Amino acid sequence: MKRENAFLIMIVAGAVCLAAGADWRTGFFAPWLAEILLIAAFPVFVLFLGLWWNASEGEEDIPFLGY
Amino acid sequence: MKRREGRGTRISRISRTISELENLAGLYAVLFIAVTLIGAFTLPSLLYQEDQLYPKTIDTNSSLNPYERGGTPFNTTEVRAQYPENSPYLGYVTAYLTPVTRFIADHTPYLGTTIVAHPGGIIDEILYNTRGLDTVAETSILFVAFAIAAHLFRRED
Amino acid sequence: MFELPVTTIEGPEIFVIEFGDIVNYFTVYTAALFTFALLFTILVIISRPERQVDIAFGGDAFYTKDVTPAQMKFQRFMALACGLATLGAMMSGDVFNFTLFTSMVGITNIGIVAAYKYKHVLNAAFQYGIVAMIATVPLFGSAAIILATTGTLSMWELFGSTIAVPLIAKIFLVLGVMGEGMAPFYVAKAEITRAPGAPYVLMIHVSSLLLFLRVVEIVISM
Amino acid sequence: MIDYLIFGTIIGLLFHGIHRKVIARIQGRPGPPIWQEILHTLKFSFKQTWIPKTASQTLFVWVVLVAIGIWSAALIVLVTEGSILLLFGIYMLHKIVEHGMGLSSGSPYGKFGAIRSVMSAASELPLFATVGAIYLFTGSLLLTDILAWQSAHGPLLIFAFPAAVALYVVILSKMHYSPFAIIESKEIVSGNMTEHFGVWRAGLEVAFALKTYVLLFAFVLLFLGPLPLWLVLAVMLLLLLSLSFICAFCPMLSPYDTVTMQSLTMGIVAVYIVIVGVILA
Repeated sequence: MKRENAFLIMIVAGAVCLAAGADWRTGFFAPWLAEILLIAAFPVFVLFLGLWWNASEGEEDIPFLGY
Repeated sequence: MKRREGRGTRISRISRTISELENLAGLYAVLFIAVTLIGAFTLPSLLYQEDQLYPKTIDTNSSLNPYERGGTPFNTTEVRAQYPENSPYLGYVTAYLTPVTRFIADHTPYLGTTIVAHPGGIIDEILYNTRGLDTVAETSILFVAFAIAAHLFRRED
Repeated sequence: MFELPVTTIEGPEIFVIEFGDIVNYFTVYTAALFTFALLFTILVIISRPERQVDIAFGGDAFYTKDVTPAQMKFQRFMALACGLATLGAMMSGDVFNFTLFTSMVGITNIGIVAAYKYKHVLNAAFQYGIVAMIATVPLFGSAAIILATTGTLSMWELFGSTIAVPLIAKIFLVLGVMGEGMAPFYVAKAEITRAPGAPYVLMIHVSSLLLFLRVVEIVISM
Repeated sequence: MIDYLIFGTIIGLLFHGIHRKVIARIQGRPGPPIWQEILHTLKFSFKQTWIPKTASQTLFVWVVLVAIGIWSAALIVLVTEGSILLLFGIYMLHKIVEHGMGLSSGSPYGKFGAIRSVMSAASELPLFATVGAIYLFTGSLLLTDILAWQSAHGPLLIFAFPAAVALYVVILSKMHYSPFAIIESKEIVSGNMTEHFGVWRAGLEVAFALKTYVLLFAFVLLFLGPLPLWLVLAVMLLLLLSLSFICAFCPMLSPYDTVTMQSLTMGIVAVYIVIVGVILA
């Protein structure tokens, strides 16, 4: 996985998490929507945060898919 | 605690019994028999509900005996349903049609006219009308069982 | 129009799908279970089996078990059928329909591993098959007792306080699901899951646990 | 809401660290500092990561996401005071995650862990005894109603003590190093987690931290009733310490012995429920 891609996904997932959290507090949308969004986005955020951290910046790509 | 070689504590003896594959069916059967015995004692408290949702009168003289549901062929029959509003075709042989089938039935004269068009349909006709999803589930069970048997029979080795 | 009589167990229904007399429903609880089953059914479609590594103990030797494409196709088909049956059981609003889906789960669970040639897996599947067959008696027996004593099969009526479902029918239902989903002592299931083909074999576990969760809801509500 | 999740993760990881520390002290070792598990998680997330060649790749990654997802959902259920049936459903779904985690890699150690996880599925049975007992008393499974009932009548711990014991056994069987933790016992390396390293392991650590937090939190809410947050955390810590003591003193049971023990617990609570049900009814 490219560092930029991991970063991008992490930012998007994080933004969704924050938005869902804010929405749940303010009650702008339905709370269940916020909950579902949070449950879906939080795991993605955690994993891609790690993938972004450990992705190397040099020429080589980390062998994300094994082969 | 004094233990003899190879026997272990009570708990490990129970563990050993339940870890044997061959004991499994027996254990389940014991459980089943125990529950059935309890059930047999409560039997007098079980009362037959006269007001049945799917009533059935058995006419032993009919040539269609177990499958006889009354009424005249190709006409409406008195059928009860839990939710009649969900079965707009109630009383015809096909009392319930899925939305897709209803669309087909409304637009062609060839389909959706009888539920005896496939094996599951016959089962459903035997049981009762109005239960479309059961038909699907029953047919699927038969189909899956058949697929397993066919696969096992046809595999090469 | 349809409203669950008891909302203190799993909350009110979210939406209802009407199939004639069989009125399926989703509450937060069953919707969560449904989503989970759906997730793993999709997983069955998109993922490929792993290659199990077996170590010959006492040396450096190891070998991997490959799942042949033909076998994989059949397994995937069975796992998919199992997933669909689980989905059906999760949303069912009718006792008889639920028992039907349950017995279908039992059959497909055996189908998933039936094509293997490993003796211990087949042996476990055989024992499981026997239990699953015995279990159809209490399973459908419970539906029959419920229909005979209450006159209806719809959970919408049965969950109400006016209808008393006999205890024996409830126990039979649980016992039947235990047999089909292999809940009691798990030996056979544990042995079955030694088979390669992780995403498919996992479906055995997914289906039986979800069935168990659903039957708990039904039994408490009735 | 996201703040609850992050708070839960950090507290859960801290609890894991305290757990290790207490066990080490009881066994006469200095033990790691209590924030070790937080460092651990960070360390794992910085490590190079890939997927083993023999693994079922999609499943291998997906279980990690599902693990975090279900425990986030569980925490949300607790916070929004939803149905505890859902909470315990999630606990059972965790079993599937454990199983999938072990099977997906193709490693023999992972497979052993996964099979043990299927075997020990009896650990869920006491849970339903707990649910049944609570329902008998409160007549509702919504957390809101249970908390209201406890405010009116006093803590359920007194009324339904055997159910509390059953839930305690359930939590115990999910702790690291517990006598019931056969799926990750050291003779099979790390059991089902063996092949999940790097970021995957960091994700799993987050999920497990949430799990510990949710289970302890649920115990306090269900059996002690509504308390202020600092008191909840204090009680959770006490509970954790008692669990650590058991984990430090008890050896690992053999796989089928755990099944027997948990089934027996279930049996005792079931008898209790029948007795209470008959007396109350």
